[in-house]
Amino acid sequence: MTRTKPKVAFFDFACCEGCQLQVANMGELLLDVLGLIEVVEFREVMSEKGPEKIDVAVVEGSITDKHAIERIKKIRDRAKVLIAYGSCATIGGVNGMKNNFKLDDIRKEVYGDRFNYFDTVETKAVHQVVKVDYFVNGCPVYIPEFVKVLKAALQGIPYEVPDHAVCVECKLNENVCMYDRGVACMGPVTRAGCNSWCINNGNICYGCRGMVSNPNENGAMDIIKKYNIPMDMVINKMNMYNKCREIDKREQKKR
Amino acid sequence: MHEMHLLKDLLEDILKHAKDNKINKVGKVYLRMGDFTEINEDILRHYFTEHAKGTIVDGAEVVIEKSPTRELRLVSFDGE
Amino acid sequence: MKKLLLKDSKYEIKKSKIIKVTTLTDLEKFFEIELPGGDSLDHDPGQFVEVSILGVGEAPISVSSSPTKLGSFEMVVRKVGRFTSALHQLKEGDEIGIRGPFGKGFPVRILEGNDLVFVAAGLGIVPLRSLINFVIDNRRDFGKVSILLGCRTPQNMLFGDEVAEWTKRLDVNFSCTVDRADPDWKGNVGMITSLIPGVTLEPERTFAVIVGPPVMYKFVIAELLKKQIPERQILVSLERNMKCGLGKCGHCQINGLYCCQDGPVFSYDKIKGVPEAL
Amino acid sequence: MSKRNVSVNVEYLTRVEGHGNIVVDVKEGKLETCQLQIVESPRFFEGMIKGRSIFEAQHITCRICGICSCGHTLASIQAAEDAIGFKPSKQTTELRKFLLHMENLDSHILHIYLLVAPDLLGVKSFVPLIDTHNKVVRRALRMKKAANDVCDILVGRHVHPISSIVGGFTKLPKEKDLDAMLQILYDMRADMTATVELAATLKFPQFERDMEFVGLVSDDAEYPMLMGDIGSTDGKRINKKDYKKATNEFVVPHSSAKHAKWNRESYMVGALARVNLNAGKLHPKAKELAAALGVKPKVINPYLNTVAQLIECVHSLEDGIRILEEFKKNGVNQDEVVLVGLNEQDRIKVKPGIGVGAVEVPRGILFHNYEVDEKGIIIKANCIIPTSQNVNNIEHDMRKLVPEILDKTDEEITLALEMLVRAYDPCISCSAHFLDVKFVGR
Amino acid sequence: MLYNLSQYVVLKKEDFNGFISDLVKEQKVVAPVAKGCGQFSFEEVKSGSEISIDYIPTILPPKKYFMPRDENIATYDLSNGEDMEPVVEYEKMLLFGVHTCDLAGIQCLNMVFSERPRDLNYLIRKNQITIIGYECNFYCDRFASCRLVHNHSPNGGYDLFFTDVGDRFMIHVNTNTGEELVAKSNLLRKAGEKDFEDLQRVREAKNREFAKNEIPIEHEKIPELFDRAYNSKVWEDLDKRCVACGNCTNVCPSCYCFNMIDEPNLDLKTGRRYRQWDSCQNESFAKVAGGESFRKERGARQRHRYYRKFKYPIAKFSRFFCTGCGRCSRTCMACINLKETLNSLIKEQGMENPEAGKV
Repeated sequence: MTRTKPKVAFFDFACCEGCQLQVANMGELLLDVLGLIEVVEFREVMSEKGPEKIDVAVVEGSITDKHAIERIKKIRDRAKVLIAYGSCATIGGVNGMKNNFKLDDIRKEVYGDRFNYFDTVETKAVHQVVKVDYFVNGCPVYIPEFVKVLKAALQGIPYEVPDHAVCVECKLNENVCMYDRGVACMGPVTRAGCNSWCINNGNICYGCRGMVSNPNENGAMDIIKKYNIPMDMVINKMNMYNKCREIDKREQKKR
Repeated sequence: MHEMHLLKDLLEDILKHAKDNKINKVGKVYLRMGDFTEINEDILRHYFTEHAKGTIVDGAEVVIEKSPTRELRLVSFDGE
Repeated sequence: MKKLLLKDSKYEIKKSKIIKVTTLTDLEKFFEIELPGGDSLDHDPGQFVEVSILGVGEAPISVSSSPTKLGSFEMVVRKVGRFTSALHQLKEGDEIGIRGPFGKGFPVRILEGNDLVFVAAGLGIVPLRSLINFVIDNRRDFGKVSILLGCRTPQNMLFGDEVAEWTKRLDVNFSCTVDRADPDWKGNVGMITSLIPGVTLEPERTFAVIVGPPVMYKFVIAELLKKQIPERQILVSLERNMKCGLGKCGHCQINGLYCCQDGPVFSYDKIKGVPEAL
Repeated sequence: MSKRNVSVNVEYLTRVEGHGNIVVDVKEGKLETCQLQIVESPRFFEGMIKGRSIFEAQHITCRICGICSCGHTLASIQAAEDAIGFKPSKQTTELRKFLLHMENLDSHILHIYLLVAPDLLGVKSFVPLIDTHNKVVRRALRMKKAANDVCDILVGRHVHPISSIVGGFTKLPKEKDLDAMLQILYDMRADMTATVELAATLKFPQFERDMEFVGLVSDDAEYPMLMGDIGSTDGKRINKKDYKKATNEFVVPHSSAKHAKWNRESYMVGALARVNLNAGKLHPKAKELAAALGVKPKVINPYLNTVAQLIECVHSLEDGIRILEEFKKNGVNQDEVVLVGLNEQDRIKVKPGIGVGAVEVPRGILFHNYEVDEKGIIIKANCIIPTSQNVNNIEHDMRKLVPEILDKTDEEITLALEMLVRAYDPCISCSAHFLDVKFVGR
Repeated sequence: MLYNLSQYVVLKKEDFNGFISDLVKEQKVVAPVAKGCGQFSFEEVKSGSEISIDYIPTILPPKKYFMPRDENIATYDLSNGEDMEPVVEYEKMLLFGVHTCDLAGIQCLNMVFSERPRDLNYLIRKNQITIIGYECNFYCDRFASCRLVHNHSPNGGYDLFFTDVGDRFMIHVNTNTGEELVAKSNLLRKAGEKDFEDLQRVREAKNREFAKNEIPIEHEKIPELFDRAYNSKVWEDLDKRCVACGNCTNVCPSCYCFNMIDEPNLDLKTGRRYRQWDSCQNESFAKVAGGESFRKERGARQRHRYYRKFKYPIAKFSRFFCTGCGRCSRTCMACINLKETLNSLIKEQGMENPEAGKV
């Protein structure tokens, strides 16, 4: 029996398209992946437009304007399964920093008095607009995890994003802890799954994978105080990727 | 930003339907336009006037009805 | 790195076949499983097996059929997560892997000759059905048998046909309660604990067997103790996340006890001083 | 004839998706409008990094673009270091140059193989090539992966590099890392030869327009990528601090990318501009290739940007190998590893100032400009990406091209225009095949 | 002292690199190397010069070789139904420079995995690893508590055991494997009386050094302390501080909890089943499928960790599973310190004995 290959389409919203590039960077592994699925729409590499109904929609980028809201809703209607991949899509990512400002101010900042040409709304992660079935966190996505999620989606079973801290993986990689070096790191409150990519390379965790579901924020603040790290700097760091978390919190309160 | 090529499609459709219905002169065009569009009404009207020149739609009045959704629709048109 | 096929691995699975699937409710499905060669699972009531769907994972599932049923065994699975939703997708004829049975089941030899009170709420009926059917199949070996059953609504009741059979039997006292009744319901409405005072029993020769959601145990045990049933004659089956079934992986630990090896069936006197148990 | 109402119901808005649109309006053989509309949703990066430390700016601004992420990182670092008057060490500079080479290699290969080759081979995307030209696709993916793997070893990853920060690198290559990177690059040479052979067989459209090319220029013998002044083929040369005099940006309503012009109505940046400005400084092997392909500055056919990219690929590979071999010989000083939270410990002195980073990234010269306060916090930022400098030039190309090919079919014109835009290798999304060409009239 | 002369050999310090080089020729050698910032890790070495012999406990204990973080336990192929083949993966290697605390950790793991039902994966792998221990003559830092749990001096668990006695190492030969290593080397000589005197001198000095013990409670009173302290306020304090990063359990030489995970290959037909370190500190560790978590509070999870070191294993294995290595305290960002926790518990329960542990 030959199974028909699932129809997969890639879409992008406001983002750097680095996650698509990560997928392209898989090298020859990409061909194995392509053997598994039928790519029906992938703006970055092909001009064909997909059919009305697709099996899997892989969505990158945040929702930042009214047009995008309508577009993502249409994609959701077309797709059986929706995968949000990359920080912009899963948690709002760096685009969320826009929400630190008044929208008109930031438009003027960039486009001067012609700012009215450019529509923008509060940055949202994809799940803050439509239902998302799978999350692949990270900025950019970590390919082994992307492949894992893709496999889970094709098997039709859920993928559970690790709900423990990056520290777990970092420790297993035997990195010298950034706090031991006197540097604030988002590892303790950030979801694992990236194999502590940044810390392995001598940098700190910036929290691109979103926070664990039940972070001990007060405890984390205590730690930061202990290491004499200025609080505003840390809050700034937390907001770099996780500003859109406020929308989730707001929604929770409403319920 | 999209006004111009939207308008091109719009005119094309009017001309096609006019031809099908044997209309030689279009008097009024009814459009419905949603709030959520990024389309600027003034720009749209401007392009309409510009692009309709020399066609059977030239000089037609454009009636735009507002709607709360994201849409731009050609609803109907009058003609002789 | 050398790689060796490992004989006698505790992780080896028995390639088994689903021979029957029945949808019980929106969430629960019933599965009948045949081991290779029609082998008997050889379990005690109350034991569990580790069910594998390769590529998805493994999860502990209680055996719901009595050991007196030969040639196959049964289980009921509620769709709650990743593994169970995959299991729900399987059909008759599909294969799954089985490890086990694991754990300490109900001490049937000790129960013999005694009166029994079964208290089951919600999914608790699933493992308890194994023991109830065992007792009914060996009815003369046991004393008085009472079954107290609780469920959320009449629609949530599992094994309706079998329950109807039990109610008809003269050698079994059966009572049932629902949290929320519908107009057709003629039975009791209320907490399962409300059924206990109505049971007449001789405490010193009665064993009570309780299976249900974690919140229920404390209240039911309190009621049973009021009836003077000795602590060691109150048996419970605890639910934990048994991953390996071998007393190693740590997920099912209840203070110093491993649910997968020391349980899941415990007598109340053993866990009374174990704070994490109830 | 009686007055009648015709009822129709046609929805238009679904047709406007896409990030780049070419709009051509020809009336009675006369070109009226010719626009390249960039309708990418604006992301307001320059606004977002206000109030952020220059030490984290590169992590944010590299997220402007995943494809030239390393370039943004380096431009951002340069602007930051320039603003506070920090001079990077020689080792750091060499490693940064090497990183740029790898990015160039990666990006150019992607462009040549996956985006341009399908056009020249007459297919819609690289996907059908998997069946028809499997070896070629595999080679492309292999080469891309190789460049990526080198980036992985050097800076953790290619998309949003991890270890390259203000002050230097948080991780420096060890002996075994150098060996691994060298091995990958040595192995790439065979594929590069095959690529050159393939490229020699490709035919590019004939089209010429005398235009201005802008890129980095310098006085030393090195092909300038990381350092230098802003130069033009029109003979002007200014300090990078005065970049605004070169770009003269202006906003147009049909594009969310700003437009730029300098000495003429528009200018071009990118590989072709660099080759036109600095051909004499290319690696000997790249010069050899240029000669073999008949590339002689100043080349004024924008389609040949792809050829210039190929020449740069050879240059980046060979010069990259040279840099590594030198490190292999002289060793890497591990003491220069910098700790990421420098600003948290005041290890690098910060002072208020204005800094400009001008770096040649795959698509052309990239500017980052920060104004920082005494704490190293950005109070004003400006980024000018190569694509937005090119958009204006593309429009001018189109204006010259369309009348020349009006006798062709719609499909042929569409392809010619698409290929023109793609030749510029504008940021990948626009250059792929979602360029809807709209003919408003003919 | 019960020294058996024939069980000891001597290696001159200048021959150390040669000795290691000889080992490297034979097999994979793993030893402590410096990672910077005063931290170390066990890594494969090719020469003696890479080894940091004077090290404090490595970031991860050597358990990573005995039960690797990701360990394949089976491969499967679904082409003909649910076909699974259990596997064991192992590698012959020599672990050099293991401190007594880590030797104790390995002994704990040995006990756990040889308890029935036995874990063959562990036992097979363990037999492929040769262990050379190394004596700490000095107290490593303020986090260690090896003295409290009586792990500061060697209690077996090694093939050879090195003690630095000045210009040379005294080496105790404990097993046949050890003897074979000795027989193969031409750099060792039989120990003499003088060597023993030096060893004795070193040990006496060490005993004085380690006498200033840390915690005011008798070794044998610790189980009682934990019997009493289950509902202590101390756990509430830990609840507020712990961020549940799981570092303490990952670095613990005697923590062995794991998860079992299936990973299909890209063909979705074949794949592997592996086990991976898990931690009782993780949010999802004690969660059942229905979503209920049986150890929801971080404080309860911390308490569980302490009880798994100081109480539960006493009943099962008659030994503490805390090896005194101090890793959990050293690594904790929230500065949850094992010794401080014990001190607070002792104080709270009024079980202080300032004389305890003094020699």
